[in-house]
Amino acid sequence: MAGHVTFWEERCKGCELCVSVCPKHIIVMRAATNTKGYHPAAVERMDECTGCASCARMCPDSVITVERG
Amino acid sequence: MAGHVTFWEERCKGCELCVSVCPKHIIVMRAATNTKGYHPAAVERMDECTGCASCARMCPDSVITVERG
Amino acid sequence: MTHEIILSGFGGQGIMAMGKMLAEAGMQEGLSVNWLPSYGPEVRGGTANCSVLLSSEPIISPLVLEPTEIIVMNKPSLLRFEPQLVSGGHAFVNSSIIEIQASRRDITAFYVPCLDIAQELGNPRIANMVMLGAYIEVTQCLHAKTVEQMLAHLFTGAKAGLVALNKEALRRGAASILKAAC
Amino acid sequence: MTHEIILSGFGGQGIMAMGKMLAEAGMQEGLSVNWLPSYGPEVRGGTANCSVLLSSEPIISPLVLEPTEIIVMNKPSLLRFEPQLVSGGHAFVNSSIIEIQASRRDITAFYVPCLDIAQELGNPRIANMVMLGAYIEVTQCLHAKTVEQMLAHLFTGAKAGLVALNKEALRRGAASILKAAC
Amino acid sequence: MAIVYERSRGLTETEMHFCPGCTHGVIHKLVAEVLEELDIIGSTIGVASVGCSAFAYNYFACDMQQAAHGRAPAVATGIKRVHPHLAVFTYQGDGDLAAIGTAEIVHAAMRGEKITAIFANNAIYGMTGGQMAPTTLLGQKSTTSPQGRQKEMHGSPIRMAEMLATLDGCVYTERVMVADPASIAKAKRAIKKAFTLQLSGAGFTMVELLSTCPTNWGLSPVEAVGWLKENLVPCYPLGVYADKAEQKEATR
Amino acid sequence: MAIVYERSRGLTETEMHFCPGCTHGVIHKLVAEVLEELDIIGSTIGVASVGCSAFAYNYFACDMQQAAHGRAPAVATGIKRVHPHLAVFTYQGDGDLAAIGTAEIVHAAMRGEKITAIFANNAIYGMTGGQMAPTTLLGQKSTTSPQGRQKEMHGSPIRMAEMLATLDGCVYTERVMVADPASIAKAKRAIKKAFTLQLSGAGFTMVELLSTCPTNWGLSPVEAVGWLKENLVPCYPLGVYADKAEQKEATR
Amino acid sequence: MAKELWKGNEAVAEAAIRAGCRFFFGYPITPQNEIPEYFSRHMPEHDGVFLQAESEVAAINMAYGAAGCGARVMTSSSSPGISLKQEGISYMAGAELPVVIVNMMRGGPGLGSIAPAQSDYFQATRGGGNGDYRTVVLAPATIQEMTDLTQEAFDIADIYRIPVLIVADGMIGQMMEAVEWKQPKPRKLPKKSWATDGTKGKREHNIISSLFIDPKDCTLHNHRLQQKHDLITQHEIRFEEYLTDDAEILFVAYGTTARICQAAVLRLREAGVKAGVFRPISLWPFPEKELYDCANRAGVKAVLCAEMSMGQMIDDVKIALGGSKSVHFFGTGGGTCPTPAELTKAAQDALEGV
Amino acid sequence: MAKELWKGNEAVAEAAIRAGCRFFFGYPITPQNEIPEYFSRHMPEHDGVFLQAESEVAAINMAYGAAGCGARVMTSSSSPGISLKQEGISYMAGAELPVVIVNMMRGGPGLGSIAPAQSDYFQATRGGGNGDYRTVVLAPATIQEMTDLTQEAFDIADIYRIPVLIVADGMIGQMMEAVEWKQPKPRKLPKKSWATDGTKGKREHNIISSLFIDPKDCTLHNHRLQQKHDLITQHEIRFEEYLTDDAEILFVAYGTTARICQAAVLRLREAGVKAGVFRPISLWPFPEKELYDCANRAGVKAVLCAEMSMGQMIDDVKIALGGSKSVHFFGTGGGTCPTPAELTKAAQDALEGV
Ligand SMILES: Cc1ncc(C[n+]2csc(CCOP(=O)(O)OP(=O)(O)O)c2C)c(N)n1
Ligand SMILES: Cc1ncc(C[n+]2csc(CCOP(=O)(O)OP(=O)(O)O)c2C)c(N)n1
Ligand code: SF4
Ligand code: SF4
Ligand code: SF4
Ligand code: SF4
Ligand code: SF4
Ligand code: SF4
Ligand SMILES: [Mg+2]
Ligand SMILES: [Mg+2]
Repeated sequence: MAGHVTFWEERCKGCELCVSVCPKHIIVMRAATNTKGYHPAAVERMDECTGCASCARMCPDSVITVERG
Repeated sequence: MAGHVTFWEERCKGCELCVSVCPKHIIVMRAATNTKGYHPAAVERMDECTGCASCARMCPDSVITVERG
Repeated sequence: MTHEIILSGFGGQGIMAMGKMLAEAGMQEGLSVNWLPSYGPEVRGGTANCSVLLSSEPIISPLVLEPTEIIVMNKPSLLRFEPQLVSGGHAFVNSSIIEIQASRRDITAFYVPCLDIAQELGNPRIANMVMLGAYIEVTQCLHAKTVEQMLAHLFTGAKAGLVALNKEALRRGAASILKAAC
Repeated sequence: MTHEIILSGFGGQGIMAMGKMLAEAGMQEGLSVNWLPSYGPEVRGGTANCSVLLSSEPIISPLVLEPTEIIVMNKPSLLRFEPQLVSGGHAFVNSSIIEIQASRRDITAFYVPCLDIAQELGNPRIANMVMLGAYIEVTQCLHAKTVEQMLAHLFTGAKAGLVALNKEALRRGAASILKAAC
Repeated sequence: MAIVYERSRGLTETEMHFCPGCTHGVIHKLVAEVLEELDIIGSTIGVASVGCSAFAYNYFACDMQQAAHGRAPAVATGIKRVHPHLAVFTYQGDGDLAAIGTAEIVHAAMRGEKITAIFANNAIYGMTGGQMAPTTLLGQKSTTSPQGRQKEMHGSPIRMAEMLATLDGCVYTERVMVADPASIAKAKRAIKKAFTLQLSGAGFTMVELLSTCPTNWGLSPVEAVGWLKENLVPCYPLGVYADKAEQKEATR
Repeated sequence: MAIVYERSRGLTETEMHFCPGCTHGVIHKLVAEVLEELDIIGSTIGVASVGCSAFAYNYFACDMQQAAHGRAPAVATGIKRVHPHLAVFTYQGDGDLAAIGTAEIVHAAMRGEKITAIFANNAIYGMTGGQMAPTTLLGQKSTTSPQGRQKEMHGSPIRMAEMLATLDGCVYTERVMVADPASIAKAKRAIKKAFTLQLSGAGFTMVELLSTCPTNWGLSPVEAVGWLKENLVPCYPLGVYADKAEQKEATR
Repeated sequence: MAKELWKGNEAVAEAAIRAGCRFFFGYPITPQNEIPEYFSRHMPEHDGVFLQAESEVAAINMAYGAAGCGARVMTSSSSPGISLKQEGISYMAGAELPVVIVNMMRGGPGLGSIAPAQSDYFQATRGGGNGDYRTVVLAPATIQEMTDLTQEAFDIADIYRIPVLIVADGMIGQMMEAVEWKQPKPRKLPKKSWATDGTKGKREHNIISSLFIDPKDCTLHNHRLQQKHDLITQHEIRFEEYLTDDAEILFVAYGTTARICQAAVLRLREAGVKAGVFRPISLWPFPEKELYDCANRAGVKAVLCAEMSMGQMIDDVKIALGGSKSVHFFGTGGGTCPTPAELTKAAQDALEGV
Repeated sequence: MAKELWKGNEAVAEAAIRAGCRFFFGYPITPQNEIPEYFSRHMPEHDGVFLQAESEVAAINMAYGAAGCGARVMTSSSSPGISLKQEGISYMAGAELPVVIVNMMRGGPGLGSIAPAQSDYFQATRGGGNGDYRTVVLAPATIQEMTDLTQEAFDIADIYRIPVLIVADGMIGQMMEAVEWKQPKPRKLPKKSWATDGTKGKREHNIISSLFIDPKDCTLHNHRLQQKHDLITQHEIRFEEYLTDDAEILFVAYGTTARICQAAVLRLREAGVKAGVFRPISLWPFPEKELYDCANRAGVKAVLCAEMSMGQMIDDVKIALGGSKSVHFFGTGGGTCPTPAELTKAAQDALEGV
């Protein structure tokens, strides 16, 4: 059961909290900035995602949606 | 060692608290009123007074002076 | 017709209640009325006083500064309020506990031994009703009946027995005046 | 001589400090000065802006509504403040991160790649000093020396090493203008 | 004949206005006696609050300030910070200390403000004529709880000594009563200890004194002391709730 | 693919203004999720306070009121007395709840007011730029304690969960943190329990959530969660401080 | 309807209940304790809520919460307690919440005395809280008027979404007079669709707030409030004239003082001096034009403002008259009432001074 | 002395320290946080006390306690926080305690905005608390003036035993300008023999109180206070005129607004319109006579009161002018400042309206 994670990029504030809690260490900060000027988070190797939703639970800005199936 | 008790009668409010705590039951309320309209307390049988000062300690209005000797 | 009354005495003598009865009865007889207590920090046993206005005209100022009548239930009250009485005014003095007399010549004083009478009736707490009876008798500002009917409304149920006692107090107060007048 | 300057950018770009240096230096040169920050609830990373007035006359109103110069360190600042600039005014644009150009024809824009220069100097945090150097060079409203002397007072002890770096930033900023002018 | 007991020099000659038999008078004289015994009448500043004890400034022989309702601990803080070497106390009723003044007493305690709060708890608003206080007992009638205080509507009585004891800065709090000569003697010892600890710089101290309000309880003074013992004490158990200064010494 | 986690319907679409990584956002969404799960978004009234969470009224999808600084529990009381069958909660910071609002929270708790206080404790005044709060740790620097908080001058940190637990009307208080997915899950359970108890009419409930203020702590968001665990938790031990409703059921 | 004898404080409470007020939050303070006490006895009979708050600050904020739910709410206090409510009143005005607030004024400043006074006029009419806001201020002079105005106050509060203050003094609060219970004339009341009572999933969430963090929004809000204030000034002015038609000396006074002035007027007229009283009933909006017209009638030689204060309403009198008449003043502060004799003398002095 | 660049909020704190203030009690609120923050850093250097109170209510009462001990004390806040201090200020006025209180005004009502405003004028000049009391109210327009007035404020407070308010707005609090530190001209300060500092057994106990339970005493006290207020009105009026000599349009404005009016004056004069500004510096006592004289000079055709509020000082302007000139108004509420262009237009409109 692989997970799939989507980010509402425009809402991301680049806080890196999701990065710090992903057990798979697959979240990274993108080099480009969103219109607010933050580097948004993104998943690097989606296939490794377990859909554990740790990232989403941690995100203060409800940026992340996690699916599994 | 007998006690001697004096009352600042004009200051007495006739509350009877001294009466209620005298172990010798020798304090009574006088029939006459002071100028404030209260029946002041007085010791009936001073010779029985032990000078224990219970009455004085209880009096909210610091009406009572107790001597012993 | 305007009566400007000051009632005064110790706390616990039923001063406020007496004033309210006057005002209530006045209102029932269609008069304009006003009852005004003096109020202070709560201390039991202090003095209590209130004023009552009864008038066939609309009442304007609620202040009673120059009473037409004073009802004084203790000595400090007499000393305090006698000077304020209008010339020709009436003083009602609780002679049971006020040993002195009014000093002014231009007023009429009525000495009502209301505590004695109340005690005769077996209840010192109705001294105020005795005084009320005397007051009404002298001033005729109200019908005694109005007050008596009010009593019936006031004391009901378990307290209904008090009606007769209070009525009697009113009558005895009135009678004390008749006696005095003789 | 009156300069009415608006300085604007992201929080963290040293906007407020740049403004304060201008005001401080102006004061030291005997000008009337005023520094006014815009203030809002604390949120990190928002926009920051302030205005500075330098004048040989006493300063009257502290409001800068029609700046003679704007110093804009990010794109939203350019978009917001360019329209307010007086005709004939000067815009100082941080061209390192603002990819667009000023749109008005009746003003003069100076494009200073201050972040690039600062990074060349090894410290992106001194981009503001680079810009300040450029600003002074163009407007000649202050002596560059005054600012340099201030740096010596500002950075002492362990931080004394920063003096040279900041001076260099000022000079590079000024030089960038000379280059542009060529 | 030697004098065994006389009116304390800590009191002025002014006659107290309290109702007959009100134990505010007892508490006043205990504080006065402690000031006298510690010889600090001349180096103490008291703070009267709003309640029947509002006029305390007339009765204590030391310098006095009169504070707004509930704010005595803040006023005392201002005083203590100016005069760290003088003794500073507040005299507050339960409406004053436990209702409107909750924030001020909690924070004086939290700060470990070196003051002594003399807290006269009579489970009612005396001065204003007998309204419900946060300390009013469940079921107790008052002019604003005519059916008696109800848990569902009004909540249960607040226990200040216990609550403040949870704060580190509160080094001493004891609940006593002034209902008979023995308890009065004990109350005085508590007050003396509080002042002593304050003067030693230990921190915030409070003595909660269960007190009577014969007038608004509708009881004679003698009945009122009885009612206090039977009803107030079970809800407000007497005892020491914080004594951290001792602990400190013990661990040293 | 099934949705495992998505933005709660308890939140509006409005973007939150909090600083990057501020855990106010986490607490907001936990409350929103609980409202959603209990299906009470349409029957809840929230009260925003004054602090960084002042704009909470824009973020929660339920009806909202904005209260004066510290007075949210009083406002909530007014609301609850009008709508006893709706859920009512306050969202308050530590400056709001533990400083200026001390009296209001204590008395809401004493009355057993059937509301839930969501208490975001970040040991600082965030909104106003990092001044000392009553919850600031000993030694912690702030813009008004530049030398760090000192016991002698400022007193020791106040522990609200413990203090309120002494009140009979306070039926549930637990301290949690929002520092990692596990503690966040636990925090959510506490919030859910508080709302559930509130709705059952048990009394006053409060969840104290240790939260970060990266901006005023001068740390990155990730550092801030670390600092929280290492420094806040020892001073503010996590755990249940009052759970009287359970006791009640146990004795029944 | 038969007349009944009512005490001012109890009458105001009963009037509120009759006006549909079911929520009262208060805190004891003399001389208005009978208000909370009356509610504590009678709210339960109407399934209403009486709650004694921990302080005046809490009380006004409880009122905020309840009013925000659309309920009819009252709170009451006396001078120092009203001072503590200022922030809350400013918030309610800012959030446009209807509420009726009673101030039975006592002597000040500070703890002062508990005797009757009128020295919170400034606070009431200018708003002692922060910001540009007004509260409607009604000042009854008799118990009858108190009951009438209290009932009307709730309608005014609802119609304009504004706090309404009933200001009287300890004397009015404590006295008893005859009252005939009347219904205020029915007014069209707006629906409270703004109230927070649960969205029930059927509408956007409602928000009660006085926060407008963007100054432009806040400015706009202030202009809207100002428009409302102008509307109220157009529609809600109340005043009464007493023997003003031929007056040469015109008293301006409100509440208890106005009654004492009327007594002085009778004395003056007995002495051949034509006197009258202009009595503002709404202190805000102040009957500015009406007073101007009254004072500028042919006969008026002097205007005498009388207050149980050291001079507060006199500002409004001066503004209203705009220099058209000289304004004299008689005031007593701290809890004493002026006597008809004092006022009579002041009037004579004023006339002589002309 | 050399000039130094100071931020308004820090300047006010430093000026207080220079005036000998050693006790500050406050509570954070934007836009005045730099005041407590400055004290927290610098009071220890002077063996002074900075204490952050649990609330504004506690802060003003701590100030009461410290002032009662004879200390020089300051507290500061911004609009809603000042509302909460009203009871305390009334108490301090009643107990005649000297204190200096700073209000860096922000937009209201309620929580409002944090942007600069002048909408607490009523509260400051009329006393938002209960009872008849006044506080001296000083309104600086520059940072230099702020430092000068703050130092003077302590002397005024001590001389008259009265609270003194320094009112400015968020803009003045946040801005930096050059300051030259000056000593206020020395004034004879009375000994504080009334202060509570321990009787040391050498005198009767001192009492600090605002309670006068007998209304007669309270009335007497009010009359004494009134005499003091009259004395202050005689001696402490401050104002400034700017190009008024030949003005046909006269702005009346204080603080920041006065500066913007001055800018408008220059524009108007460029356009050939003779304009000037009358700037009250003491808002209470208000320069009533001085404004009257200024406005009634030959050339003045119209008076334009400008405020960052919906109209508060205008009451005093109207009272001062007593109908001698028509008074126009331009106001902005909630946190926006008027612009010179708006004021210029308002002045032209006013002139046309004449
Ligand atoms: C701000 C304010 N609110 C209310 C009051 C009225 N008030 C005077 S005394 C009092 C209560 C006193 O009760 P408590 O503190 O228990 O003292 P007690 O009289 O019982 O000794 C109140 C509410 C006031 N003076 N000031
Ligand atoms: C009466 C009043 N005093 C002070 C303020 C200023 N103020 C706004 S937020 C705040 C502190 C907020 O701190 P906290 O409650 O801990 O919330 P945080 O921002 O840390 O989440 C203060 C003092 C105010 N708005 N109103
Ligand atoms: S769902 Fe779990 S594994 Fe996938 S990105 Fe998020 S934290 Fe990492
Ligand atoms: S936690 Fe959320 S806001 Fe922070 S970086 Fe990750 S996605 Fe962005
Ligand atoms: S001293 Fe003791 S024995 Fe003597 S009267 Fe008093 S209580 Fe009684
Ligand atoms: S206790 Fe004191 S006041 Fe009471 S009766 Fe005895 S002597 Fe009198
Ligand atoms: S009212 Fe009660 S507390 Fe107050 S003096 Fe009387 S008995 Fe004592
Ligand atoms: S200031 Fe602190 S508490 Fe406020 S939003 Fe920013 S990080 Fe969060
Ligand atoms: Mg009590
Ligand atoms: Mg916080």
